[in-house]
Amino acid sequence: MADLLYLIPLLPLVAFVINILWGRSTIRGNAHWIAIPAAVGSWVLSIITFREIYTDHHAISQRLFTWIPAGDFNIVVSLYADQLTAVMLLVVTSIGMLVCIYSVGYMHGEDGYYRFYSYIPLFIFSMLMLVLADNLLTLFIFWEAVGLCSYLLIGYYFRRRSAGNAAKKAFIVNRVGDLAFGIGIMLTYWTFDSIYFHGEDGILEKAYHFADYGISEGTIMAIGILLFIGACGKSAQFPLHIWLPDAMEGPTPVSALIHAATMVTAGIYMSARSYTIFIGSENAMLFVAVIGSITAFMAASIALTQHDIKKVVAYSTVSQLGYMAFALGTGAWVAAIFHLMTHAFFKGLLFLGSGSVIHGMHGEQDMRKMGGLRKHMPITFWTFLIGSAANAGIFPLAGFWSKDEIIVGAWVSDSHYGKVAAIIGLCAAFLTALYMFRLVFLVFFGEERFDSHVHPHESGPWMAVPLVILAVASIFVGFVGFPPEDGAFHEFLHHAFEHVHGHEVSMTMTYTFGIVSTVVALSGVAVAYITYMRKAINTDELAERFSGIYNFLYNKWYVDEFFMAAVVNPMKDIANFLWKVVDVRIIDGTVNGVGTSIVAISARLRRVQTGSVANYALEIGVGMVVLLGVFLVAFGNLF
Amino acid sequence: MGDQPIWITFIVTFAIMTVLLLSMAYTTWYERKVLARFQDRLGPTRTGKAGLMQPLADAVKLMGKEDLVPDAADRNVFLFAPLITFTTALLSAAVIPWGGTVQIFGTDVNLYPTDINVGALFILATGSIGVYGIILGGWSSGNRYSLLGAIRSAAQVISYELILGFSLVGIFIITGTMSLTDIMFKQHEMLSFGPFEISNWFVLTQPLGFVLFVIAAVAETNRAPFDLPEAESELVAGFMTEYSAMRFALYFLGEYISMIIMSLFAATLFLGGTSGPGADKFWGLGIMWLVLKVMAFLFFYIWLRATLPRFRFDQLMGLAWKVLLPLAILNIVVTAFFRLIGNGQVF
Amino acid sequence: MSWELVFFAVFSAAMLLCGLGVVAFENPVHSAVALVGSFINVAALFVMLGAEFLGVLQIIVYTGAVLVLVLFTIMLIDPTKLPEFYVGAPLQRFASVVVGAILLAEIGVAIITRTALEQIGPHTEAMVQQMGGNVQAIGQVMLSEYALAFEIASLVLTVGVVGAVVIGLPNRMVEPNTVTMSLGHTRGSSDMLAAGPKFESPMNIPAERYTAPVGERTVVMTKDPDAYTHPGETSK
Amino acid sequence: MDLTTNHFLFVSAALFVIGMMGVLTRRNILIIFMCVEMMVAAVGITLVAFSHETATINGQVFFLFALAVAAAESAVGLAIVVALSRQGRAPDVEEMQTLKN
Repeated sequence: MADLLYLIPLLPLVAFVINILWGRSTIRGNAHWIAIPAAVGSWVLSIITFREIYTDHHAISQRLFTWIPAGDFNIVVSLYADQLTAVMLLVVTSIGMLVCIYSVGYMHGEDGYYRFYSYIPLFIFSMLMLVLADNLLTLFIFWEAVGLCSYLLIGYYFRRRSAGNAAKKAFIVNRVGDLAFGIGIMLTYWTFDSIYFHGEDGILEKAYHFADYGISEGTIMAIGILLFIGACGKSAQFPLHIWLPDAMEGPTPVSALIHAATMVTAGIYMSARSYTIFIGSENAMLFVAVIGSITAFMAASIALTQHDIKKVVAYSTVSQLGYMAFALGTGAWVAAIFHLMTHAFFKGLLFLGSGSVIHGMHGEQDMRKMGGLRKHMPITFWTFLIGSAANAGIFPLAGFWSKDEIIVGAWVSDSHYGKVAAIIGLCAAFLTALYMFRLVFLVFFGEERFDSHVHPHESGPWMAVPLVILAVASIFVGFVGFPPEDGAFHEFLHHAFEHVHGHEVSMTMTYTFGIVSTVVALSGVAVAYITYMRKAINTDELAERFSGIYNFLYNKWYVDEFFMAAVVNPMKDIANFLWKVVDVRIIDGTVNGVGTSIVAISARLRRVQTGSVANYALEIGVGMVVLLGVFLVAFGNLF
Repeated sequence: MGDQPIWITFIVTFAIMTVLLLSMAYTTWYERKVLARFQDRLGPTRTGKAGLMQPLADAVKLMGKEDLVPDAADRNVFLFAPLITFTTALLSAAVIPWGGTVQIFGTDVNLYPTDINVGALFILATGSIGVYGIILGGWSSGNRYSLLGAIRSAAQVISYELILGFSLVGIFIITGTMSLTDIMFKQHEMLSFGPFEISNWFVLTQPLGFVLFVIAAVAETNRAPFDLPEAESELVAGFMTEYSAMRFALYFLGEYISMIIMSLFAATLFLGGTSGPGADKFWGLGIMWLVLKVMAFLFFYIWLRATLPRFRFDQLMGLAWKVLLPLAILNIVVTAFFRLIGNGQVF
Repeated sequence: MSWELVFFAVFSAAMLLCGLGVVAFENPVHSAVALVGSFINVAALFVMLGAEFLGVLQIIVYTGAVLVLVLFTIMLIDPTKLPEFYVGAPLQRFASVVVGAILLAEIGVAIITRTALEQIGPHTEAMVQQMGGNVQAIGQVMLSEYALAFEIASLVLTVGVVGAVVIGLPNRMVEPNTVTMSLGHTRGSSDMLAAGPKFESPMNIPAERYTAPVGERTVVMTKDPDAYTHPGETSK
Repeated sequence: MDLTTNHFLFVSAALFVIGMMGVLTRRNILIIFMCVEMMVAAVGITLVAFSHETATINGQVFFLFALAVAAAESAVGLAIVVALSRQGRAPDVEEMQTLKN
């Protein structure tokens, strides 16, 4: 298998090339017949790879070619698959494959169908290369490549102005994180003299024994924070999360694949990949944990007030990413990856489910105009319900196991902040259950609020089958982490985090937290039931009474406005200054001045041109005489 | 081949000159006789036995005539032009070998005036200077017919000189030298095909080159059917119209020397020069073979004149640029290709 | 005094005299003849310098081809249209002479004060003989070291020939594609029709000016002689 | 007195200057043209002389290329003169002043 590792990313790349070259002219509506086999092939190969790593307990690597040879600095593009990568490979290819299949139904008849089915394989290729990268630079390249795919797919409906703006916003906000990430990579190379993760001279080993190499803890902290700011951009952590809700302008399958399951977890993956750097610095860990917990809570609170079905799911994604980040920050590495995996399945399911709802509602996204859809689309309803329960962390679905583990991990961590984080996590868990079931009740129960001409219908098999598969996965995928802290998943991933010394967690504590979080989640569901099914509490009245808080939440904590005022407008002012003063006055003035003076000079010089060939010849002769004279004098022949 | 005292070179040169001038005189006789036979006449018979003294009589007549210079003529150029044709034609003989180094009365004698590295090109060069005699003569006469003849000559000579040069390139490729002596002795080698042995004459390996060379040589010497510069019937003898007496004779002789030189040249390059049965044993036999080949060539010249009508001017140029030149280039390419095969550089 | 020096003196004197002749003769044909003489002597100098291939080539290319073409061209030109001898401005003539004299002096100084190159290249006379002679030596250097330059030179020649053909094409001359007929004139006369040009045209045409394409050309027929010529239409 | 390279160089310089005088003072384009050819030949003598002195063949090869370029140039130049004469214009440099101002 080690020799065929390259096939995993190559298959989607081939599909991309074929579709982008011939999609528009020849393939057109059949583009999925190119993309789906490639995705399935990658998936099969990923499973084989996973099996091999699972049985042999050692990493696979394959050297492809030397990209940049520069003296003793060589960038070798090689693929590296260890346990962590294997998990990511499975997640990426499974969701990618299911999304490819789902989109046949969802995207049917759209303009630029081939475009969709070229960008999706391109994204899968880039994401696979990202997780297979064995050094920071290749990782960075494909980090940018997935960003590009994200940009292309958010702007898929580029004729819509808001889609174009959202694409640009995603790209630009990501640049902020990427800048920090780039600086982090440079600092890494400067500090460790290497950009490779593994091996004796790899950064993981060196960072773990940083004191032996004479590296100060401050440097490690700087690298850690810089890398995590990069992760913030990609994984939508506060305050760089603002692009993700807007990214919902793209087609829903794209949201499921890129903006829920895979690309946004790249930051979490990258941080986990370079975990020894964070282990080396408590402050960096603290930074990660604080950001993560703020994100988790903030996004959950915003999700409460949103009306757009996709926006709610999007904020839910941000919130769950926050969980993963504070799991990283409190040292619960395996739990973070575990949650990453379970989240990929149930959030993919939720997005695809909401896509199915939107599809059935002919593009309607506002929850206030839905209701009672349970009867019209039963498959969607049941799968969506499973997804929501998993997201809310209700026993024994996937979300319960991983979320519970994160909270326990935070509680028992060495960090002082751990317990605070655990409590914030519990609060967020309550909110999660609340907004998830608010969504379910508003959409699937109650009276039918949609317009009379809308006739909701169940989606076809292309869309239903992936939903069912994902629902089944959302139920069962959590059991790989059973029993908590000691399951097969932990056993497996333990090899990837060999420098982590976990805490012994007593069974009592595990059960206590299991019960507590279940209670919290169920109470969230109960509140939602009372509010939205029984109508015991009038939400509008509530919003009016606490209008300050409501507006604060409804306007997404005013983060966008803050950025507008603090960053965008000053930038515009500076640009205006550069344009109107520097460019127009100084630069144009200089250029025009040069032009004018040349015109003036040449008006006089023009008289030299007599037009007589004889004169020109004489001038050449004079020039020759002068030159020869100069040479004679200069070389000392004459005088 | 080797160095020899300068006086031997002088003697050899003198001998060759004498032979050339005499043979030139008798070529006129030869032509008149052969042409007469073609036309079912007898030719000169009165002067001496079978008219053998006719050339001398002609010479006396021409020398005795008045040397006319037209008023409209550019006098200096007019007087000077015939000399160019005559001398350059003679100059070509300097590089043509009549044999190798032989022993005569116990001394080594080179049977060639000189053996320079670029002998073949030298003949082309002298030929290209020779054309000035015609151009200047025609121009300086101050006569329209003459001028037309001169212009025609200029165009014709430029075109056919190219083909003359190109037709030889195949031989240069095969032999790797331009020295006429070397080329000639290359042809003395024998090729064996099983029981048969034949001389390695380049007419066998370069048949196309030979044909091109012959056509171009006829045109170079302004002989029928390429005698447009002097075309009697249309231009009243073209560039020679205003010439009389000895200057006319110089043109006339120059033309015949050119013919002989071209024949010698062709014999040396394509027909093995002095090669022939017994030539390796005795040098006299070699010279005899060479003379025979030249005679055959001269006969061919006269034969052409007797049988072919004159070309029209556009036909002449079209033949040169559209037929002969591509063929010559083809010949070069094919020869080079076979040379590469021979060197084992292709297969 | 060696024989070489004598030959050199003869050749170079002849060469320079002929060169002066080129400049001084009034008749271009005489100049051309002088140039032929000059070039033959240049070739002789080449041979003296051991470059017999270049010597022969100089004669074949310059005297045999280029100057024949020049003579050909001179003969094509109307002798009555030959320009005057000198360029117009006296200042130009004076300056030319001064510049020439200074240049000669400068080159002379440069030659006298120069130091000979000590390095000796690989192509000594013995070496050239071993390679088979001057032609072979040039061939080897030209087709190995200067192969690219050789190809470029052939390209330059091709471009030159194509350019010459294009410039010399008779089509470059103004050849009107439009033929104008006036129906207001009697044929072969510049007088107008006696009785009212406009009404008694031999042909009935629909307008004052009637344009009809005939093959590649355009025929314009006019009733009124005043419309006979129209600026800008003859040379379309 | 032996024959040295300098002799050839002097002769070449003289021929060059003679050619240059012709270019600068004559009015007939054809004459100017011939004078240019003469200057090229003069340069050729210099090249071959140095080639002889330093026992390198490169000078001769250079002149060969110069010859090729001069041949191409003569073809174009003569074509221009022919075109001029077709238009009934004299081959006079003073008349060709399109470049003026």
